[in-house]
Amino acid sequence: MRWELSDEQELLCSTFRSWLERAMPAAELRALFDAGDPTAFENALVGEGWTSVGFPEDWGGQGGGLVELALLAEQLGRHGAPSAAWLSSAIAAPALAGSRDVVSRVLEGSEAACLVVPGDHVIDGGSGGVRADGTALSGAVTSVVSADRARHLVVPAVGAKGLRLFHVDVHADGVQVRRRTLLDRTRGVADVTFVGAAASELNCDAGEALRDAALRAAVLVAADTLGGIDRMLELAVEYSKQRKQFGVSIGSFQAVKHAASSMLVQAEAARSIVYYAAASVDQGHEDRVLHAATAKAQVTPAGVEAADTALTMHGAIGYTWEHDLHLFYKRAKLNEHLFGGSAEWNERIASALPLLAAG
Amino acid sequence: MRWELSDEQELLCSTFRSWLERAMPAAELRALFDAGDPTAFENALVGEGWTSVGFPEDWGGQGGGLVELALLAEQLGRHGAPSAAWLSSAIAAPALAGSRDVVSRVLEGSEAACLVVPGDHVIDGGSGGVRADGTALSGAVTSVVSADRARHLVVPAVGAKGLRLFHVDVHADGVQVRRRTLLDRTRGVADVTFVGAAASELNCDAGEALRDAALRAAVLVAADTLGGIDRMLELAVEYSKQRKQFGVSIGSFQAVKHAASSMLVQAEAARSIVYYAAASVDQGHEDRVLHAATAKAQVTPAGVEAADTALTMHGAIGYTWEHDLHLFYKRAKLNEHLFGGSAEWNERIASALPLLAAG
Amino acid sequence: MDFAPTEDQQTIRNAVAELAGKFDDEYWLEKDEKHEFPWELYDAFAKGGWLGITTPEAYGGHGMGITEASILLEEVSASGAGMNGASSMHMSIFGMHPVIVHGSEELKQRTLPRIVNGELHVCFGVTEPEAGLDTTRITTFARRDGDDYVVNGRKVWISKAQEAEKILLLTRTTKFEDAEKKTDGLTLFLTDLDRSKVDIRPIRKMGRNAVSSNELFIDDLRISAEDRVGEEGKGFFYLLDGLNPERMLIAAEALGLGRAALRRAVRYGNEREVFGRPIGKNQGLQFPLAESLARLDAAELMLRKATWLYDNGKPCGREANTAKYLCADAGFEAADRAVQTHGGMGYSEEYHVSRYFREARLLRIAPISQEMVLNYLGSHVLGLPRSY
Amino acid sequence: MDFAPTEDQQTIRNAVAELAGKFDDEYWLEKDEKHEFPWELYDAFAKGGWLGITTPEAYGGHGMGITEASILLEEVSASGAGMNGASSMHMSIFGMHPVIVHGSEELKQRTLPRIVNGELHVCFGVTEPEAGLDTTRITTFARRDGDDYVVNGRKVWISKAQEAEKILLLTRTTKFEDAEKKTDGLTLFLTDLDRSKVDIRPIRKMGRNAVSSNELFIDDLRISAEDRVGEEGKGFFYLLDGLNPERMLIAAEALGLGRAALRRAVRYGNEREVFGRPIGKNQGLQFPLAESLARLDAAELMLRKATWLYDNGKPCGREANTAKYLCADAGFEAADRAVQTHGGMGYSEEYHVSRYFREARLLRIAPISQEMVLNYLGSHVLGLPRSY
Repeated sequence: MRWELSDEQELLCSTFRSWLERAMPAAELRALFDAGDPTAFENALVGEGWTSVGFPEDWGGQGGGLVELALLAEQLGRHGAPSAAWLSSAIAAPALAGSRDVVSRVLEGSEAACLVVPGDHVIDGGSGGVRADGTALSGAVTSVVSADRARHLVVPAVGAKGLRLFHVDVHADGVQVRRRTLLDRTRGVADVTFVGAAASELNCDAGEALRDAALRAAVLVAADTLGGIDRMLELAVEYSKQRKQFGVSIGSFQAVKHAASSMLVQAEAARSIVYYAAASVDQGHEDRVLHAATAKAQVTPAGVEAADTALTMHGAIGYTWEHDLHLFYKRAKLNEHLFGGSAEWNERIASALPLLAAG
Repeated sequence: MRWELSDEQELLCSTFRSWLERAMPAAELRALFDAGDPTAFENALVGEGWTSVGFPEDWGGQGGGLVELALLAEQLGRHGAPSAAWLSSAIAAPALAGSRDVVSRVLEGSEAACLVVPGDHVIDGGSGGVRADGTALSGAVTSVVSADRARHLVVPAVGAKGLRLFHVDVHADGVQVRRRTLLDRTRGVADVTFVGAAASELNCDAGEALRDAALRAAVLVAADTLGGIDRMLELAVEYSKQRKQFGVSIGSFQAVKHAASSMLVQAEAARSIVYYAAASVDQGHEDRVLHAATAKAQVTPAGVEAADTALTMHGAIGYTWEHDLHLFYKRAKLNEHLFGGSAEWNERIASALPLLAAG
Repeated sequence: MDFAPTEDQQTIRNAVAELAGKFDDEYWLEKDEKHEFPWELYDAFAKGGWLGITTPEAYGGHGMGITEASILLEEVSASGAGMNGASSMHMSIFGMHPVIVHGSEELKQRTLPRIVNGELHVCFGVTEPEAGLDTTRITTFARRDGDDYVVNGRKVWISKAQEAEKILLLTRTTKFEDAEKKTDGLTLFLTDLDRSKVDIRPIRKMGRNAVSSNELFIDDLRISAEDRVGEEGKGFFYLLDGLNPERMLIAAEALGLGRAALRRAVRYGNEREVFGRPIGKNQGLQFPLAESLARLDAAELMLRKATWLYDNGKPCGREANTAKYLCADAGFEAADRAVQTHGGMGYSEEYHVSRYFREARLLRIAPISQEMVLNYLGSHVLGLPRSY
Repeated sequence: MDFAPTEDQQTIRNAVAELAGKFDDEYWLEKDEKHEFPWELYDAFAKGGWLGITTPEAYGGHGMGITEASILLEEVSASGAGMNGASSMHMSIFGMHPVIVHGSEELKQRTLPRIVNGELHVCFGVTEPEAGLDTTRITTFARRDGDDYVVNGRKVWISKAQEAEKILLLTRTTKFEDAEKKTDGLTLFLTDLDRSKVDIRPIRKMGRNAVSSNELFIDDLRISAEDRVGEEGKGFFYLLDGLNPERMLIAAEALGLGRAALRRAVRYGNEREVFGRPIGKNQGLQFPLAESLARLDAAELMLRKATWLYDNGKPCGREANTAKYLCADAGFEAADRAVQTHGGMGYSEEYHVSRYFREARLLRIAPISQEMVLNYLGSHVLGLPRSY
């Protein structure tokens, strides 16, 4: 047993964190939020090589695995960075591992990948509704995370041989991507339509790849929320030390203190679940579904609660557009449902109980 | 005892409700939300005489009291209408009752009134920080609800005679109003600065008027939330009946059903508290502070919970900009803190317990 | 709208509070610990004529409504008597409603005045282990035998069966599978609880131990047709009208219990000093109690609305169920916080809040669980499809 | 990071589960109801050598860490023994830590082997009614008298004092007001609990009734200096290091209790059929249990992290307190939901979940309330100003 990050992992965190603070100061982040164009940030991320952390070297990565990706996700969440393209690539890349050329362009170049599944449910090939006629795909999938930022689409589609995964270049004929605006403007979703789009079949077990993607998504979204909780706690504590009422800082009021401490409890709990689930999924632990589900179902609602608490501690100032808190608040709200809400994940946890299937 | 609305009150509700649906269909509401200019709606409200409901006839009103105002607030909340100006006038008008000319212009004309106090705290004259030098006012107040929509400012200010209320024309020299953007774009706040602005002292007991305004604000915001809960419940139930999974409507899943029923419990509870508190404040019941505080502290957090539940029932569709739910969600969030969050109101409730003052 | 209580209601509240207040917390601690029925309280309320509050005047009662009955039980509970006190008389207060509406004049003359004067204890014999909440699924069977019926079956959670002389017994006279409609074929009796034919076994339970809960094993119990309430086969419908009042009265008891717990918590907060400072000055202690007060007050409003609707002959299923939900929740939460306020002493029986806590837990289960309330509202009010 | 348990830890878990599993729910129902100490379980664990799990090998123990101790107590609790089982041996498992670290060799030789073999029962005599959580405020005073001390004072919430031969007793040898620093002047003894000088009165309480909680009235208790642990005046510091382990062990017990409750709830959900369909198929029942499982698992991770930090000599106050908070919360919630899953039967003692529920309530109060954990975290981790 060893319940600590390695020195290397600690270094990765702190380096990435200070890079984010330099590369994207708060003012720029806010401007980006209003304008909605994350290109510059995405390019910087690629330029510094961050997109290849957490992947094997023979894919063109820098080594590490899901724990390292979770550490990055945590920092991105902590910073409120526009990380949808990074997230999509991190989820989709393993399915492209058989196509070395593509996967290395995803990890090293500025061509993001994206798994074409609805962003509001647990990843699952059945929900897409894309048909494969040979290697021509038709059908539509709504609310695909970051489809508007991706070059390489990984598409689950059902053809004569059953469910398979296909690779589609987003520039191919018959591919249409329509962006939708979300409350959380740091990440985007888009609807994707295929009309006889040319695809190449990926050489992997579709079911297994999708099950793995579902767990990766759960862990990384939970990690993003963990970073958010941490940041909101920091903002709230700072505010409560500064802000005075009746001549004393409001942080000395017991109700305020208990609120902040409850956020800390959530942050600590989230941290131990997220890393554990990341390691479990990475190592193929037999209970990895339970661990990833626990992370998603426990941490992301805790993020919303923490956001509510932080808002309450701030009072109305937290609601104003110029204060950063609302960025984290909306991000936490979206994370709650991204790649499956608690109800869906709790269903999976229920199946770990020896209870009969729900009806 | 009689625990029902009168026929007249029922009629008021249904008439106003259908008028709102005609005057401001959903599409217009959404457009207004994006553009942020409520002028047309405010004019229509005045034009139809709705702004004078709930006030004595000799002020230029149509009769009725706080219960009628609460019924209107409920419908405005239910509709998600841009009602900040209406709300401010409804809170500020009693302080202007001594100036018949002004109050009748507020109720009958399109000149809204506004009490210049911070919108994120329980109304209380001490918090403003405006000084009166004779009848010239100086000082600043932040986050004043609808100050940017008002003509008549009612300003608590401390001068040689102590705390007094003053009337200031917003067009007077030395008055500056700067709007702030909120997450909830159906209502706005603004910072107000006075630099030697000309004012006239109002002939009323400032302390009493402010205490009364605090309770009116609590009741009306709670009523607004009640309407919102009702509407969100309606949207969620409708969606759960339409939306199918595994071939059956999701409303037949017990977890979904329990979620919807919990919202109903909240709506029902909110309804009985809001009307009761409105009647209590209107009639000057000895426990009116407790009743209004209970309404605010219980109903507005319930609104946030209901909004969370509604979002969960909708899944990601609820997060998209084109779906109405987010309007109600943000409105519920703002209401939670508008004119004092639960903590502040719970402090007032605690003083109804024979407990020692908190330290 | 007019929310003011009538003068009568205010008088009832004060008088009940005064009478119940004569039985202090130590009395209830002892009764609960020793599993002893609170005869002294019961007798005092009988003597005061309170047991007949809803019974028609023709049978010695006061003929008042559910509003007044709910105020009575709320105040009994709020006195600190809690569920031990309320349950001791609950059945006398409104349980005879089916008999009043549907029983023969002879049966009523024979029983109601004795209930009002406190002499006759009746228990409510409806629930069965295998029927769950669907009363139509009971299997206790009454076979006709000349002018009599012979009953066999099993009942569970029968409060006060130890002390009761009679039982209001629901049976099937047509088996479920033979009945045209599942709600047909049930027959209600008000009859002697003959110990030679009915084995009564107390259930060991977490709280409310002054009033027993029992399992009944009925073996060839002979009942004269004179003891039948109304017509054969209509028993289910006779009970229907009582469901909403039952939920409202339980809501009132939960509310009272919550108020009792809150009062204790406030008292402890003021009296208990740590380093010369009453702990009640702590925000972390005050705010939860303030919130509990608000929740109890809010729940009470729903209850008052529900009883008003019922007494005015208006539909009240939505409100009665919502009131049960809100009062049970707020009552439990108040009791839970009262325990927490007391710190370690909250766990000891000597500060009484642990007793309230154990009793309050019951109200989230009985007579209908919170989840079943949600199911009811989902199906009957929101129109969502039926689910299980 | 490496989260895998060692082989030893896995072996301990399995062996403890097997041994504790020999004492079934009926055993605990009876012990709790009769307020009887669980001698059979205690003896079985003594015989198996488990009581010495953290005691150094020199004194007959195994010299293992808090991680192993927490696994032991978690599994005892999870077997269904709950707090009745865990409390019966809790003190033997880690309570002697101050003696092990600071006691004289003679004292250790005289006591530790007898604790390991189960012969010697010790109770922990620290808490006092007027001191609250500030241990420095105790007033039980040990006056020096030649080679002896003479002690007078009052202790409260002393578990197992009925059964204990000795007491680990914290006293003041310098009065609070005379001490230079408030943490000075406290002295610790491990001494006989002489019944002729100490009046031991059980506290009536809501649950965990197989192990008594007591008030002690100490009247001129004479203690030889040989029974002093370490130096005079340093007792407070000797206890300090035990605070975090204490919280972790209680967290482990809460966790086990939650798992026991969840297991019962799942079993009932599968076995109980309503209309031919197990109630466990209902979403309304399943989802809350699934969520409880997730919360228990999440809380366990925090506990594992905390014990790992402690065993590796790293600071763990933040994690130990957080683990206590999360495990107590998750354990109580699981017990509450288990009761709710059982419907009416959850209130009866025969399905055992009501016993778990009563026990789980204790863990939100003891050894430190949830609110005090929040205060600790607010002050010590977030650096917020001190408040009361």
